[in-house]
Amino acid sequence: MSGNKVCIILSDCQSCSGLSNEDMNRMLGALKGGAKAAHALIVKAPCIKESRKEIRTLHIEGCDRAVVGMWCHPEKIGALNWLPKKMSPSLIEVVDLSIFAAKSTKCSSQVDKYVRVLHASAAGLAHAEALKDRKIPFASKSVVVIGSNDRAKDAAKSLASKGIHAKLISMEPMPGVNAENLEVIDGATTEGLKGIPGDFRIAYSRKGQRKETDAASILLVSERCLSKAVPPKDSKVKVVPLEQFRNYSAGGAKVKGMAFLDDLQTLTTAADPVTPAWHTLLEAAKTAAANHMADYISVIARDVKAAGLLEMLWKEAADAGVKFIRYDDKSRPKISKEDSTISVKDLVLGESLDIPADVIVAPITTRPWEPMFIERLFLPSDWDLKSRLRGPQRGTAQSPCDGIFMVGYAGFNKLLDIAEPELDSAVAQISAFMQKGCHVARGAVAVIEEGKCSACLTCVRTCPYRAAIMNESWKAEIIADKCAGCGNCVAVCPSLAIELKNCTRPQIGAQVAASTEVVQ
Amino acid sequence: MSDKLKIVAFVCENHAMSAIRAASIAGESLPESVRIIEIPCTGRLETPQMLEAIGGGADGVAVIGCLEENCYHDIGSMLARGRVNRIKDILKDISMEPERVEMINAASVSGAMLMMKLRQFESRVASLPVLSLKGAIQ
Amino acid sequence: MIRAERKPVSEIARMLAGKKKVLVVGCKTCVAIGHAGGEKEVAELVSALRLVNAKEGHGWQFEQTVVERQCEKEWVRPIEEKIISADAVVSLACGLGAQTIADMYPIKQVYPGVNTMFLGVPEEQGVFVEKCLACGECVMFETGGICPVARCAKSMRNGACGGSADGKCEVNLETDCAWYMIYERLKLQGRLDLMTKVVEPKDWSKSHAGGRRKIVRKDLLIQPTDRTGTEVKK
Amino acid sequence: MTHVSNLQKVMDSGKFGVTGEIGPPRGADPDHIIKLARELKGSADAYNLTDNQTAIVRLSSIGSAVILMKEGMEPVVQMTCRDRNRIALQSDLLGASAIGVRNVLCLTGDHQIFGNEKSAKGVFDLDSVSLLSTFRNMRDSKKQLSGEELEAAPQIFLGAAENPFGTPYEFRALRLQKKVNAGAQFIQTQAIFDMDWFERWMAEVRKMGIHDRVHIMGGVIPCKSLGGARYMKNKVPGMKVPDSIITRMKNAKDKGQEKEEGLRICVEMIERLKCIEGVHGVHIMAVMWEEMVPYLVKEAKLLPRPIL
Repeated sequence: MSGNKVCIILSDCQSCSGLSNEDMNRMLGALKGGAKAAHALIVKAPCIKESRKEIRTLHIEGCDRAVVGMWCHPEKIGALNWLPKKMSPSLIEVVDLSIFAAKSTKCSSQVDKYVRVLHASAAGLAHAEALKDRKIPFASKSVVVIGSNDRAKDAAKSLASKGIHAKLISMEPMPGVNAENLEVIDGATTEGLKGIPGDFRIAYSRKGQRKETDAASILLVSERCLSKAVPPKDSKVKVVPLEQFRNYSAGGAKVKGMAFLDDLQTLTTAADPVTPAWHTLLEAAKTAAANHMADYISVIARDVKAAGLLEMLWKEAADAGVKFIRYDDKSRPKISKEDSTISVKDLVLGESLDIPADVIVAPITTRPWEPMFIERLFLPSDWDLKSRLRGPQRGTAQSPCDGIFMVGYAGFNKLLDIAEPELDSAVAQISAFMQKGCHVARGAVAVIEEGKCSACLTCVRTCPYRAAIMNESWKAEIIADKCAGCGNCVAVCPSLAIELKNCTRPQIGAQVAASTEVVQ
Repeated sequence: MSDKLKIVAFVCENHAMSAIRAASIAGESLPESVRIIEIPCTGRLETPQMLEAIGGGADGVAVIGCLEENCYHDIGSMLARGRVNRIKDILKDISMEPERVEMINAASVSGAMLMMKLRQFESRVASLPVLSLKGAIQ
Repeated sequence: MIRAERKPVSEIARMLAGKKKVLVVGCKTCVAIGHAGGEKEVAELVSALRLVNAKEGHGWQFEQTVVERQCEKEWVRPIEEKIISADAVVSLACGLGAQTIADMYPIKQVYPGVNTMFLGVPEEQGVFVEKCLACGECVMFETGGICPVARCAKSMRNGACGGSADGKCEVNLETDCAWYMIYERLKLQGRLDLMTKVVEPKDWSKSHAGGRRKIVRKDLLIQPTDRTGTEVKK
Repeated sequence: MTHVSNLQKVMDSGKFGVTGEIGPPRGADPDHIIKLARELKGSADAYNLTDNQTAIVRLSSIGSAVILMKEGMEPVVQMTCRDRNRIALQSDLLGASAIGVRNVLCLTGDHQIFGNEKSAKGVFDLDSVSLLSTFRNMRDSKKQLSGEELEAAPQIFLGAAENPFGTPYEFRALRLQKKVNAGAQFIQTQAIFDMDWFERWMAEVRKMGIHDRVHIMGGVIPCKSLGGARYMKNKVPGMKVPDSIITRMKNAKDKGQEKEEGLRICVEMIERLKCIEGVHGVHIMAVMWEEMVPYLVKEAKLLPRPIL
């Protein structure tokens, strides 16, 4: 394969590599002599970070690709934009050698492994098919923030303050919101979204007309999920999140009434309560009653499910003196300001009571996500958002498609302390995304070879991003901008019809051969 | 040098690789005999590649992927485990030790646990009889 | 689709003892769609056999190829030289493909690489279930669209046997009793009268029990008038 | 309708019929059957001879019938559709009738996977219902299944088995009707432990008016041990053993009287069967405990057996 001469760039900075001179020379000798494909270019400088100029001037003749052996962590030296222009990102393989010799156990016996790893990467890269124009500069310079709530407004304002042209699309009118390079489109409902990251086009309808605006990236801020946890501003009622009840102490102050609510939202919005963790709620009520934290301790809940294990807890709490009040949707509990009591109509007794509650303990949760908002936006790929956003490790605001960030969405009751920082992290990620200025097409993308597909539907069933579809001529087709480059379809295809760019079978095969090969 | 143990590790670039990085930051290093091949997702791995690794002289093959219920690409490590089990059946069928191939799941935070599992795997492979392959696979 | 399952690698290796040039032929239709004999499975089998070769030193040399549909002579013709130059041919197609090659090249030893199992549907990805026996006389209209011949362990024609309990077959508690399903569906369709009709035993002569079968389409036959094309039976 | 067998005479005359069951040995030695026959003589109207029960190879049913008849007792030959196709089934029927067998029980038969010849190909050319209608046509219209004339018609009292405990519930009574339509003259049910379920099933049968078109005999099995009862509950397909029986056997086991308790339960079952409208007899299946049948019949005050 012409045009696949690979050079290995390795700095001999002793500080990070921890190798002695004699080891380093042994390693460089093995690198030069061993691999068939690579010719090693050794950079004599303490560290790659300082030696950018030397490498660039050497403008590595005769090589198309480079393997950069790093002793410290690749992230530390930032994007490798210092390499000569003719090398686009897909032609550089950064090999993190530090994972082989951790700081504490720097030992020269690892030299053989370093050589083998660099050779494997070089062999693999030699077989790589580079994507020609991997960098796609953004067509638009602005960010669209969609959401009709003040958190969306804050997000748009902070983006604008960072010098990014932000457009806020919100259903409700947003009076008095104006800032430098912030455009407000209120009273508009989104109709659809097209395009790829960096070149999105959002259709929306405003005052009956259908318009379209461009955006490089999109931030969806849904207020619906975040509970307005705070009761009316001026009431003397103190709110303690159930999660922090363990380390709550009245501090000697006389507490007349302590009310445990199933969901704080019921005080403010009409939304039905999210079922709390009954276990923690009842445990808390029981402990409160046990050490007399207040004269009158009550649990105010809508659907009292005393079933199974909980039955015991309900009974124990009742024995310890906790009063249970059940309300229904028509007679929701309300905080009356004067003497910090909650007035609620008890379903069982049938008359309305005034419960003393100068301290309210309630779980502060978000509401599981609502598909309606996502479907109305017809996001470019119809991911099943619920399964994508499972679990906090999934990254607070990440979505499968670059350039689209979501705040306030969760496949589960997300506690407020997770939901809050989501917005700041989303804003930070967007500004980083915008600074890049170009959308780096994912290194790996699946491509189907003409005529080899036997239409067995397995890739369509397997693709986690629904990027594989069946076209009209009953053959499989992969939508490039939805493909996340995971390669699962490549492995399940029975006719080997799909190949993963930049991670092709010969490329992996070469790496396997190189890593099991005996280097002289 | 060639008599030393050789273990090829197919590592998924998402959670598994970050687990290895987390371990190396914490000061632990990869076991001596492990060679890493980074792939976009363990679901990318195909059975012939694992067989060629063993045929090429690797004493053991470790496939390190994300936790099954939290895989970055949703189904990658489940498919990988299926393929590793298929390779185990083939190895047992041609009277080679199925323990040579192993699927290890790691969360991006459990670097130390992953290193411990890799060391255990390395000792298990070391205890197996030496792989006597007459000619390397053509 | 015709469903098949690869034979154990050791069994295929035993067949190839003493051979030198081995050709592994896959097929791109039924067995590919059923993940038993497509190009991927050919690659897997070849790398497994190479491993056996490296371990036991049989000196095999492998050639791997795949044809569009191995049960058609015209599709096998293009790989004729490969077949002729090989000492042994391992066919990963269903029984039809393997025998097409065997019949076209009688001197060649053609080994089946898969066991052809049944006509089945994918219940979910990776799970194939038998639903038709190709028994030559479809009775499914009488049983609410569920074939009792293939899906009942005793191919009964008259309602569930004594052993079926909780809707499951006595032979294998995972499979639903076909007759339980038939009862439910006929009840749904309001045709329960069919359940009380005493059904005549099945005419097995139309199935393989009546000898190897043949379909003759007179409208497609290109043959002189006198040859009627029907089977001659003593 | 001429009465061809003693069992038929007894039940047609309205008396409460009793049939026992003898499991032929897994060998060629007839003495096992002779010894059992002598012990059971006089305690039942006829004795079932199982046909390779649970697909386990045993001395053939017709063979054991010959031995039994030499002892002067009336056999009930069982025929399953697992081992023989329609030709063999019809010729065996002619043979059995020729040597004097008058009672035949038509069964589909357990799948060969339960027995000790798991790789056998089950025939299942016919099934219990088509077997009944085939035999009925041979007897009444002197015709073979294919419609050809027989030289002489067999004389048989046709019976079938029925499992009232299978689900769906209403389907079971429907299937009994189908067997009666196909020609069953007497029915021996699966072993009854859940008597309430059986009574509800009998009510369904009475509602459909089947009870006076066929002699229904309730099947009972005396449990020898707690383990036996549990095996019946979990392992035997289509068997319903209520927990009350299991607990009774458990208490008995603690007191060391498992056998006596098993027999006591069996006698209670027979007593209750006697007073269910529509039940014309009891079929006692004392598996590997055949010698207890005389005791059970005496305890249930069903002796002496009528000789008509």
